[in-house]
This record gives sequence, structure tokens and C-alpha cells, in this order.
Amino acid sequence: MANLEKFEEFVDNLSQLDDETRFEYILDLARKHRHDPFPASDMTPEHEMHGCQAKVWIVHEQRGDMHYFRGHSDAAIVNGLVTMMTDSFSGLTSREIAELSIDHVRKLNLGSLTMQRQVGMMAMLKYIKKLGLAQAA
Amino acid sequence: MANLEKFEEFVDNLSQLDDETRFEYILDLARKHRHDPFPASDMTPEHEMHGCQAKVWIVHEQRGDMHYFRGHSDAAIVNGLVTMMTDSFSGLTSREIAELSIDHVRKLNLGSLTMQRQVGMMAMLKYIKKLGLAQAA
Amino acid sequence: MSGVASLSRTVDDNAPYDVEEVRTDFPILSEKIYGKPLVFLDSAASAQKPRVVIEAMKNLYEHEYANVHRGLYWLSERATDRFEQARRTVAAHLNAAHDHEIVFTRNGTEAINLVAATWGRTFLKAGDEIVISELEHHANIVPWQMLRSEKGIVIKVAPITDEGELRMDAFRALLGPRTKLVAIAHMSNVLGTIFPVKEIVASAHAIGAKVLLDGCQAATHQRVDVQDIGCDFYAITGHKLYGPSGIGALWGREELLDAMPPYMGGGEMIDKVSFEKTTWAPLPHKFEAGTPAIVQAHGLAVALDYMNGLGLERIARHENDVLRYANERLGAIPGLRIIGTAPSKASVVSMLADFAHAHDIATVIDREGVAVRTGNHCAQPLMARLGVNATVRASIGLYNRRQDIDALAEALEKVRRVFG
Amino acid sequence: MSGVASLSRTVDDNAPYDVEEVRTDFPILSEKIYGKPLVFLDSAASAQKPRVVIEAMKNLYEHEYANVHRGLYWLSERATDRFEQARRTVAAHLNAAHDHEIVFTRNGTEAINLVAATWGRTFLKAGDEIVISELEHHANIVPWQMLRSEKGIVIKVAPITDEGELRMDAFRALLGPRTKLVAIAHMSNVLGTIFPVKEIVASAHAIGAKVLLDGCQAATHQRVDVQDIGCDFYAITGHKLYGPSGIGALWGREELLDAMPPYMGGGEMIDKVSFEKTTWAPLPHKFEAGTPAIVQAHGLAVALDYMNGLGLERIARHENDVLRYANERLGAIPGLRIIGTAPSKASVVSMLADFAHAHDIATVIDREGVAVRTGNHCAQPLMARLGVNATVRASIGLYNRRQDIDALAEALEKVRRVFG
Ligand SMILES: Cc1ncc(COP(=O)(O)O)c(C=O)c1O
Ligand SMILES: Cc1ncc(COP(=O)(O)O)c(C=O)c1O
Repeated sequence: MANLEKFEEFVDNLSQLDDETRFEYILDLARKHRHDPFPASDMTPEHEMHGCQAKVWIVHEQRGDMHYFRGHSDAAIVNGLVTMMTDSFSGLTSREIAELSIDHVRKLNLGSLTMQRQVGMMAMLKYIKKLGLAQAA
Repeated sequence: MANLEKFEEFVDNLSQLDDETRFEYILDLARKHRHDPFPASDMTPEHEMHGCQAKVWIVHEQRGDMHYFRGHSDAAIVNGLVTMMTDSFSGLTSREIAELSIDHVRKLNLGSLTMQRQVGMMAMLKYIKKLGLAQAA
Repeated sequence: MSGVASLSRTVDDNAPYDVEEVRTDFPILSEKIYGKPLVFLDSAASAQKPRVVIEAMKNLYEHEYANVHRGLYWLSERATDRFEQARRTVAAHLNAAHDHEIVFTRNGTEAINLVAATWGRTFLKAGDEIVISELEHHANIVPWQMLRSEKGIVIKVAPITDEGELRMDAFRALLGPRTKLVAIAHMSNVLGTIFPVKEIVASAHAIGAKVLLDGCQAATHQRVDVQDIGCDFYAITGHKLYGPSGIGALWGREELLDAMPPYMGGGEMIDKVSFEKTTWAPLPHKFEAGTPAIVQAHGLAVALDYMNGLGLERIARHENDVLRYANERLGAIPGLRIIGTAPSKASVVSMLADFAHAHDIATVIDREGVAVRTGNHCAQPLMARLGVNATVRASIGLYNRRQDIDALAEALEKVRRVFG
Repeated sequence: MSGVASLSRTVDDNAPYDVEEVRTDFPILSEKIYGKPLVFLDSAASAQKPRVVIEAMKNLYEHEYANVHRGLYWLSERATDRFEQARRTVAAHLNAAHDHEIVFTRNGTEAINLVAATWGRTFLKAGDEIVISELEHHANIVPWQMLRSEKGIVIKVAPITDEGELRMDAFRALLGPRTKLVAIAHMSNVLGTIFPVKEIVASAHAIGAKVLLDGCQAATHQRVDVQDIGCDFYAITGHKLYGPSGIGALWGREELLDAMPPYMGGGEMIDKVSFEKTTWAPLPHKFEAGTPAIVQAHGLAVALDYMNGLGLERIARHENDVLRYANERLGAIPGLRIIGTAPSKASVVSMLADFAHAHDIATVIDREGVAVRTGNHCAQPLMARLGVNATVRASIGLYNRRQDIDALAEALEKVRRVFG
């Protein structure tokens, strides 16, 4: 599968970190995100993903055959994770999105940030797939 | 409380027996009962006590102020226990019946025949009280 | 998660297991009753638990316990993981298409009641028909009677033969345009009969009826594949599967569960709550209100792992061997009649004795350390059909062996001497 | 049944107990999380279990396990005895007038649902009113909403003050001729407020309404006497009472329970079953269909014995001391606001931080070994009332101590450094 460069970069980076620095890394992603703020006007119920403790919004756009995602959360760590997911899977085709699976989430080694957050990541992946594929259908 | 001679006799006898002979004793009661059979015509739903695995019938009669009980079960051991209960508590006045309590059942030391059977005996006592007191009211 | 001992035992999948070795996995089996070794022949009522199950629950309480699903801390994540892993284990055990088709309940009874109270109440109306059989357990009779009182549905009862088989012709004749559900035991707890469930499902589906199978007994004696059977709901109960008390499960087809309203209301099963309007969580949480039986779900999963470690087919072969022996040995006792002689049966021997009342039998053989069940086995209508008040039922678990049958036979001979 | 250690601790009933000694009764409290000692401050979600409870259940499985009520053999009688003894223990703990007024359920949620589905469905009709409060747990909201959808009853919501107290004037104003039930928390799981239940009962009874108290939190922090309170139903949940998961109980007044139809159908809860007609067993079995959570009921009883061994009043005094300390210590952290400041409150500190999202707080302090709960605490309407999405809640169990609060405070300071 092509075009997963950004994703592979995350996988690489995370695999080289220990728990403490991995945590910092995710918070950094959230901080970077501050420079490219998610507009308040997009924080609407229609963009909100349910089922998380923190609020999560994800916006989807299709340009040609490619899908692009932007997201945000009101909690910093979740915000970092959302950023990781939207950056990872933006620029994919419908077919590529259809092929994403929980193995992708598993590959992102979150160390001690696993489980609940992994569940949250799965949910995000599902949501991203839903957005991408609904558009395709 | 007067008139519990028969009951006290059972208590005495049972307390002197060990598990094996206590069992024989109860079966003996059932066998004796064979010589004074419970008439089939009394084995009717109205005389049947519910809630036991074996069928139990108890018939109540009032003569003057005194209450008399006769009973039967299709299972031999239960039959022995029924006999013990009806013999113990026949010839009592309404007031005396009202005073019967689970302590009376506890005093009948059933050894290893306890628990479920004790529960059954409690149920019989309750039933005897119900029959005796319904009449009295 | 199954013990190392049991793993090493599975090297040759076809060889029978060493039952004496297996017995050492079950602490209670070395108990003495009135000074005599326990002979436990009542697994159909509730099975005993292997040490791995007991220890797994102890460990969870001692090292990883917290409430599930809502905590963001380590212990809660561990406990949630155990709980959801248990769901996956149950789903795999029944070969469910999706993990979220497994709903945890207290027991098999609740699993059936859940279907009656949600699917039944929502989709059935007066005059609609449910077909059950003459040999159902009360758990698969009373919920439908309660629904009948409420909705005016009609319950039709498929007859069995004297041997305890379903009369397929008569069963098919009961199916009609108003039949909405066939709710039937996969295996009888009284007679041991295993019903031809694939045929039953085919007939029911042919007329558009759904099928609920009461698998509380069957799942303990054979591999169950709900997709292969083709049924719509399947109920199991943990304590008969060598798991703890307090846990059971309903498997239901995703689209049916999705269409059903929730059963109980509370935490876990909601999405958003306001005083005006509440929306439901997705499957399976929609049906799991409140704090679930967390540790018991884990215990059940470990029990299923244990069974799989031994091998379901090997367990069945072993039990069938003991069952055959029991038929011979007990069948040879004068005055004792075995009821339930269907060719397809498992694990259960129900008996009538002409020399003593079932209650007396139980009392006497208890004193020999032999535990069997007497009574109506929560199947009063079947008792009425058979024209008996009570039977003596010996049931065989994976840890029983021929000696247990010998002990029972000897105890019964003693009863004959006392009462005969 | 409580450990010898705890018995010896009760010599002087007024002296505080040695919390360090008590902590050794709870195996999980010596766990390390990411290499740091566990600081467990989430007992309001689910409490940890003392060793005596875990061992008692293990023992039952290893030495005395069988199904209950129907067996005539030794093990079954033992298990039945344990189970019914557990009922007596719960009855005594709540000072119920009769043992058979105790119905075992899976959890507190089921206890409330049972009342809604049986008493509610039978005795309420369109237009009848139920009064709840703004701070109810979903378990005491959703069952009534489900009943509202089905029956057209009306739910009225009594407001609370900003401090978290029930506005008694407004509550009384909601009571009217159509009020049939007041269903209200005895203690709030979010704010810790203890409601004036005797006053509530008096007002409700004065207009002929029944009162159900959700005692899932209250019963863990104080002695509950249902006869003294005068309520009609009381719901508790075992896992918050230092007992196992998978068990709860409903207490109900005999005459009410007697008048209610059964909840689920199946074994145990029937008297006679035929296909035509089925009659119900007497209390409490009418409400306990199928194999109950046998071992868990026993575990709960041992947990209650353990609590009584320590002394309910001493537990309350101890917890209140830690609570006062928490209010001071946490209240001094800049940017942290404690919500829920009713004079009558117990065990719970809910907080809002202006320096970090609750989710981030939980994640960071988890890595320090500190377990607290964040989120809406299954009380979304209360969150809406307070105008917040989520709080951080620390809750104090009998084994917590001032050091735990210090650890939490230090972890929160760390959060402030990371996010502030
Ligand atoms: C065939 C059958 N169905 C249902 C049940 C009910 O199981 P449980 O009591 O665990 O709910 C049983 C067990 O008693 C059973 O044998
Ligand atoms: C006030 C209150 N009511 C009800 C419940 C429900 O308890 P359970 O989840 O054990 O059914 C809880 C616990 O979450 C609670 O805090």
C-alpha cells in the first residue's frame, strides 16, 4: 500500500522512544497542532465523534480521489493522537482507506499509553474509514 | 408450655443417637406409620403441602380447643419426619400452637440429616401453625 | 491461559486424556463427604471448577481489579482488557461472526429472558406463535408464558417420543404462517437428548421464523458453531461450563440485536442521557447495564480455555464412554429403569426406581458420598409427559470416570437393601 | 467470618483503626503501577476486596460448591446454606424486617430495573408521576425513562443547589396527587452529598407515594437501617461494598414485593409449571430466576462481615478524616476547584482544573500510580446542570489515608507543570 509515509514515520519514531519520551512526543504533536488551529466553527455536533471521554472532532474532505482529514480534541493527549491519525491517513484513496485495519493501530506502539487509548484509536480509525468510505459510496 | 411430652421424647431419643442410628430411627417411624395408614382419600390437593420434593399431606382436626394432625409423605424418610412433626404437635391448644417456633425444629437434632430437611421441617411447622391458627381465628 | 499441565496433555489430539490426572485439576474432587470420597455426578446442575479458573479470578481480584470501561488508569484498563478478552473468547468458542454479538448475562435464564423481554415484546403481537418442545427447562418455558400473559401470543408445544426424541413430523406440522420463533433446547437436561438443531433451524427458517437455542446443556458437551447451526440466538450459562456462578451469555445475530431495544437501563448501556432523551450505546454494551460481572466473565473465559486445552472432542469421547458404561451398569440393577434412550444423547442418565422414592434414594446415597440430582429438574411439564413425579439423574462431567458409576451403582444396591 | 486480625482490632470500639494494618488485608494495595506504589482513589466506582472475601470465594469453590436449593446432597446443602446465610447477612446489615425481603441481583442497576419493570409496569399508568433528582446516576434515570416510553408516565426532576444539596422546598413542590414514586439517591456518586432521606420519605409518604432509595454509594459509608429510614425499596451493589463483582441486592417491603409480578421467568422462581398455567414461588425466590450468583452472594456477606468487624462508625469517622484532609490539601492547589460542598457529604471529592482537561489529568497521574476517575460518572444530566463536561473524582475507601491524598496532590502539581 502506497502513501503511508507519514504513518511509517510515526511508527518509526514511536518505536525508538521509551514511555516517558513517547508521552512527550505525543504532547508535542498536540502543541504543534496549536500553530495550525482547528477552527471553532468546525467544532459542531456533525463533526463530533462519539464515545470518547474527551471531545473529538474530525473533518473530512475529498479532493479528486484523495481523502484528507483534520481533527481536534479538547484534551491535549487525545489531540496528539488525533493529529497522529489524521496526518497518517490523509492523502489516501478510497481503496487504500478501505484496506486500513486495526493492525495499523497496533503498529503505532503507544507503550504504556495503550489499551483505552488504543480502543480510542481504533474508534478513530473506524470513524475515518466511515467518513472516507461514505464519500466513496 | 404444657403438652409437649411427645416432642420432648423425640428430642431426647434423637440426642442419644449417632448419625447412622438416627437415620434408622426416622425410618422406623415411617415403618410404624405403615400400621396406621394414611387413607388415600386424604391425599388430595387441599391437604397437600407445597414446596417439598416429596409429596406431603397433612390433615388437621380440631376437637374442643385442641388441635390434632395426621400426615403422610410418599418418600419414606420424609414420612418419618412428618410423623415426628404431627405426633409432636398434636393435642396442643391454639395458644400453644401459636407459640411454636423454629427453635423447636432446631431442638430436634437431625445430625447429618440437617439443612434441606431442616428447611422442610420448618415448612411443615409453618404449615401446621397455619392450619391450627386458621381454625382458631 | 489454560494450565501448562493441560497444554502438555494435548500433544496427541486423538488419545484419550488421563482422567485421573485431569481430576487433580479440580480441588473439590478430593473432598470427603461423611468420611467417604466425593462422587460428584451432578454436573448438569452445575459443574465443578478447575484450579486455573479459581486462581485466575483470585489473581484478578488481587492484582488487576477495577471497574471497567470508564477508567483511564492502568488497573481499569487491565480489567477492561480482561473483560473484553473474555467476550472474544466466548465469541470464538461459539464461532460468532462478531465479538459484539456476545452479551454477558447472569446466567442462561437471563439470556433467554432478555430475548423474550426485548425481541419478543417488540416484534411479537397477539396471535403470533412460538414453538417450544415438551422437554424444555423452565427457563425456556416461563419467559414465553410471561410474554403470552402480556401480549396474547400463542405457545405451541412440539411432542417428544417415549425415547425422548423430538417428533420432527409433529414439530413441522406446528410451524405455520404465524410462527415467529422456535425456542428449543439444544440438549435436554433431563433426558440428555440432543436435538437435530440444523434440521430444526432449516424448517423454521423456511417459514420465516427465528430460532433460539437453549444451549445451557449442549455447550458443555460438544463444540457449538452458531454460524454452522444457522440459529438466531444461542444461550449459555457459565457455571455449567466449569466457569464461575454469576455469568452467562447470549449470542445473537448482529442485525437482530441491533434492532432490539435495550433490556435494562443504567450506566454502560447509554450513549447520551438527558432528562428528555437518552440514546443507546452500540452493541454489546446496549444490553449490559451497570457494572458487569467482570471477574466472572474472565473466569468463564479461562474455563473455556481449559476445556479447549483438553479438547472438546476428547471430552465428548470421554464422557460418552462413561455414559455407555453407566447405561450398562445401572441398567443391570433390578427395579431400575433408565428413561431417555434417544440414539443421540449425551452425559445424562435419568432413572426411575421401583424400590424407593427418588427423595429416599438421594438421602441414602448422599450418605455414601454420591451426589446426584433428584426431582423434576426444572422440567415439570416433561415430568408430566413422562408420567413421573421425579427422577434420579446422574450426569457426567469431563472429570467423571467409570469408578464413579460403580460407586453410584453400589449405593443404589444399598438403597434396595434398605427399602426393598 | 471476618478475619481474626480484624476482630482483634475491634476491642476498643471508639479508637480509630490502624489504616496501615487494614491495608495489609487488601492484596491489591501493594501493587506497583509503572514501578510506583498504587494509590487507589476510585472506590466509588468499585472498591478493592479484602483477602478474606477472595479466600472465602476460593474456599467455597474448592470445598463446598454445588448448585443451590434443589440438591439433596451434602455439597448442595452446604452451598444453599451459605447462600441463604448470605441473604440473612444482607438483611441484618440493612435491618430488614424479613430475610425474604432481600432479592439478590447482579448489581445495583438490576435492583432498580427490577422495581421499574415489575412494580412500575404493574402499578403505574399514563400520567402517573415519578420524582427523581438532578444528581441521579444513570441507573436511577434510564429505567424510569424506559418506563416513560412504555407507559406514558411523567418524570419530574427535583433541582439541587450549587453546593449539591437537594432543594427541599422545590422537591416538596413537585409532589402531588399523581406522584406515585420518589426514586432518589441516598448519596451522590459525583458530589458525595448525602440526602436527608428520612425527610424525603416523610414528605413522599404524606402524599401516598412510595420511595426507592439508590443506596449504591450510601451503604458503603454509613449504617443503613431501612426500617428507620422508612423507605419502600433500597438498592445496593456488592462490588462497591468490598464484595465481588456480579452481585447486588434489592430490599423491598414484603407487602410490595408480594404484590409485584416476577421479573424473569425460569427455574427457582416457580411453584408449579404446566404449559397452561404457572404459579410463582414465594419470596424471595419469585425474583431469582435461574442459578443465582451463589459464590458472589457468599463473598458479599463476608465483605459485610469484614466491614462490621472494622465497625461501620469507625469506617465513617476514618473516611471523613481523610475527606476533610483532602478538601484542605486539594483545595489549596491553584486552579483547582472542588465541586460539591454540601455540609452532609461523604467520601467523594470532585474537582475541576483550569490548567488541564480531565482526560489529560487522568493520563498523567495514572503514570504516577494514582487511580482516580474522570468523566461524567454516569451522571450526564448532573454534568449538564453543573455546566461541565467531566470532573476528576477522587473517592475514599476505608483503606485510604492522608498519604494517598498527598500523592494525588503531588501528581496534580505535576500536571500543572506539564500543561500549565
Ligand atoms: C436446558 C437448560 N436450560 C436452562 C438452564 C438454566 O440455566 P441457569 O440456571 O444457569 O440460568 C438449565 C440449567 O439449569 C438447563 O439445564
Ligand atoms: C449512585 C449510584 N447508583 C447506581 C450505581 C450503579 O451500580 P452498578 O453499576 O453496580 O449497577 C452506581 C455505581 O456506578 C452509583 O454510584
